[in-house]
Amino acid sequence: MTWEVITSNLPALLVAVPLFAAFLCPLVGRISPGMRASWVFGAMVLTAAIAYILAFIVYSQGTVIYVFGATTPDLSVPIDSGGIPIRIMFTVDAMSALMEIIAVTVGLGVLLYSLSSDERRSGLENYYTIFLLMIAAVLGMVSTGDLFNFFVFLEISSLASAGLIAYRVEKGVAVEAGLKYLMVSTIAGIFFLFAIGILYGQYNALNMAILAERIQWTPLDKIALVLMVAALATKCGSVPLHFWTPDAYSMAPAAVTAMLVVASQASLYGLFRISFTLYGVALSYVTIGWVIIILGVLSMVVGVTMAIPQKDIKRLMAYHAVSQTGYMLLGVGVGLAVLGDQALLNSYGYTAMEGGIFHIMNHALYKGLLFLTAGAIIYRIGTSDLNRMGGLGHRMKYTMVFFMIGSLAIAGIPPFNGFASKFLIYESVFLFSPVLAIIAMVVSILTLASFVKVFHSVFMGPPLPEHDKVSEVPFPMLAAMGFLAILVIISGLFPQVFIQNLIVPAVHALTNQAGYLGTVLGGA
Amino acid sequence: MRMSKIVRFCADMLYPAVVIFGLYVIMHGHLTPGGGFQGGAVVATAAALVIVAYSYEEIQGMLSKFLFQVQESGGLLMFGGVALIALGLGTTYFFNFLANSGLLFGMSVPFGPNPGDLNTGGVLPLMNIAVGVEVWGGLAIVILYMLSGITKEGV
Amino acid sequence: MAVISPLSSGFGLWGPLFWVLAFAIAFIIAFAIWSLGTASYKKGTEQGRPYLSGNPEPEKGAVHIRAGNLYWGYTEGLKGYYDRIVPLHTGIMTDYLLWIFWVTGILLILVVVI
Amino acid sequence: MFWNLPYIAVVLLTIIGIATILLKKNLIKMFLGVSILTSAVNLFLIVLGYRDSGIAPIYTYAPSELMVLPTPQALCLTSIVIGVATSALMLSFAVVIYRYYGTVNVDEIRELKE
Repeated sequence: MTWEVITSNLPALLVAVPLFAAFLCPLVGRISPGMRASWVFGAMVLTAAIAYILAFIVYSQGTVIYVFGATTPDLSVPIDSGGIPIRIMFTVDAMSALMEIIAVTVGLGVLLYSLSSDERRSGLENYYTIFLLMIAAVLGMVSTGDLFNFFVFLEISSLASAGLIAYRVEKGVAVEAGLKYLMVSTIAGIFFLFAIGILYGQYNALNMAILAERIQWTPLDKIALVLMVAALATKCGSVPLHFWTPDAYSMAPAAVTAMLVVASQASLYGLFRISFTLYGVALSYVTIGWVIIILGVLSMVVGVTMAIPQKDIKRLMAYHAVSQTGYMLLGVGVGLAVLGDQALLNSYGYTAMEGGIFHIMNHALYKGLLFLTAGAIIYRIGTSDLNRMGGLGHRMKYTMVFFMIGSLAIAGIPPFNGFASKFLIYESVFLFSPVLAIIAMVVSILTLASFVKVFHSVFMGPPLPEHDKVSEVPFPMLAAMGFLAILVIISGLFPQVFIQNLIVPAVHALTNQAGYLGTVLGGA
Repeated sequence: MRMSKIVRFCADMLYPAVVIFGLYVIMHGHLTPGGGFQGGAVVATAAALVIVAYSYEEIQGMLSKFLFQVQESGGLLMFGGVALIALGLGTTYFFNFLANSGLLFGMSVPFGPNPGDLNTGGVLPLMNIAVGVEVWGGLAIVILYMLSGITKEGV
Repeated sequence: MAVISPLSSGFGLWGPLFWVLAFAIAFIIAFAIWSLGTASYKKGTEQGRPYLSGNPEPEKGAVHIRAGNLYWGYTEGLKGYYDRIVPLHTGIMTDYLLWIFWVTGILLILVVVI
Repeated sequence: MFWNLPYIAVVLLTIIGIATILLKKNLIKMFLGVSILTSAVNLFLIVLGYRDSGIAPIYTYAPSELMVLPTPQALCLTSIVIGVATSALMLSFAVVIYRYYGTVNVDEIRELKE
């Protein structure tokens, strides 16, 4: 009996389990550090299991609706409510399921890594409480079907991430980064709340499906869309608004940075959800498509050109995160720009979106791996300044191998997964407009150039005298990096499996607005 | 930083009054525009009152951070636990299984203007109590941590 | 056999397994040619040290090219571009927020007016 | 509502909030600007739910009379709760930054530049 109860209430448990683990963490942590580590990792494994089962159900049976507080989970439109879903709902369709898989997989690797890399630090009860809270917020943000609920989860993830960025004070610089991140996120949140107010004032509804059904392209809706696009573009770090990304990523602990990448991809998912499902064909998709493409191209070019002269290893990787976000924006922007006419969409629109969304998955994996390797180097040497590193390859062999896998994947070198998604983006964007594809390729070359620089200055060269006592990092950190590296290699060698089973349903779930409305409003 | 005797005496007198008023606001959340968060904030001001009146060392004895942390976690667990019980009964998360069921807080609301019966509202009063306890602990901890920031420089 | 089937992008095909296969074959051939060479290298002897026309080898720290001056030519070449982009990242929080309002304004003009 | 005065109040509060955030150099004053902006959004949400001569949406007072919409008030309460958490975190950051940087002037807090 309990198995049906669990499977029928999976979306609620998906957010409830990490929240419960987060609340109990301070109490459990007082018993013993070992107890806390097993408690936190156990909660993460349980959340991962729930997310994988939920994703499997979504991919096999279609969108899952979960209404909080109703008698049965899928009673989205109560009988006496006159056709309006009044309760808060989780609508987990193929795209949300994909983002959940990404968030949970990276979360598993990152938590395993952070359990051993932050062992000697102080104040760990609250650290893991906020960490689990952030994971719960990201999972909630990705699976919710209610606009205001998305705003609440967006704020929780901003607050939790700001707390985590500033966790190790380090002469106040980390707190400065946390403050900048929090200030930018609060302003973005206020913009988003204004947009919710405008939409609620017009259509007297907060559920995404009802709003999508009622939305016409009135001037007020345009203002609401602009506010939402600006807010979410800030949160996902596209160029003109990316200034917080290098500060926040370079000052946060390595494990938190890898999770921050997933959090900003969740707001990227929010941007796509709003432009595809909430507005869909109602918005003038050409202008908004081109806006997202311009944001993407700017992110690619400025991100990589700013990365090359960098002297700090995590700051360099942060700029690469910005430029890789540009690829995703470009891919899905092209898909949005041709959303209207079915012919173009079939010829290259779907492929561009597949490339963009597959790139979200690949980027989360190899960028997480790269940040963990950077964390491993800093864990051993203490400084993140590239000028004071050299010849680490002699002693940190595994970290070097993982770093090579990560940097080859990010630069898009054939056998790895970076190439598979960039290949799709190049081919389809070339059909859309050749200049963009050429820019994308040049940026890939510059990415490779900057990672060769990092590889040379960190690992190659003679073993320096000041680093002679450096040894390999403890096993759990290597296990976490190995876990992500294996996933990077697998998704690189068998891209067709991932595309066919995970990405194509996600793309069709995103573009098929009528399907989304049907499942939610069709209701029980 | 220790206030004069008069202030400390008034603080002692006011402390129970503020706490009772805060609990009143928490308990009547489903009847009046009060509720968990507002009531919890009112009660946390009682903690602030004591902190202002007494010196840092004395407060360490009176208000212990660990107790507030337990209170905070307990409140949150109660909130989630009550929602989880609905799962056990086969309905969805956060289902109001106590409403109109005659059990605790289960009376049905009489129609027409009336002062409102405390024993109605089903799960809502339980949720309000949980949130009130949690906010009380949470805000008290925030004040204590901010206070510890000041005394380090011996202001 | 969806596992091995190549990734089609409507325009071209990408089969990573075939690529790895070709790479392995090329690697084996190259390794075969390489192993035919004479192994006259003896570790730790005079052969191991770099020949700097007789000058003594500088100590380890100085030899390693640090990250700062890698790609010096590239950044020098794009001096015009870098002098404009780098000072944009001022690091002052007010400028970060100013950018948000700038972009919102531009988007408003782009979407609402046009 | 007499020629929608509250919406004018919302616009004014927003302008004041944004001006305070962007023009002020002191961190604490910026946080004040943020809370002014949050209160502007809250006012905007509340005013959306207003219905002419409606009473407060408390059921036991008069279930039959015209009531103001309760949903925006719930949204506004959640926004206030988030505002409390955000300002508590921001003020704690300001305390720590003052201890390490010796200043709360936003122009001097720029360790993390280009």
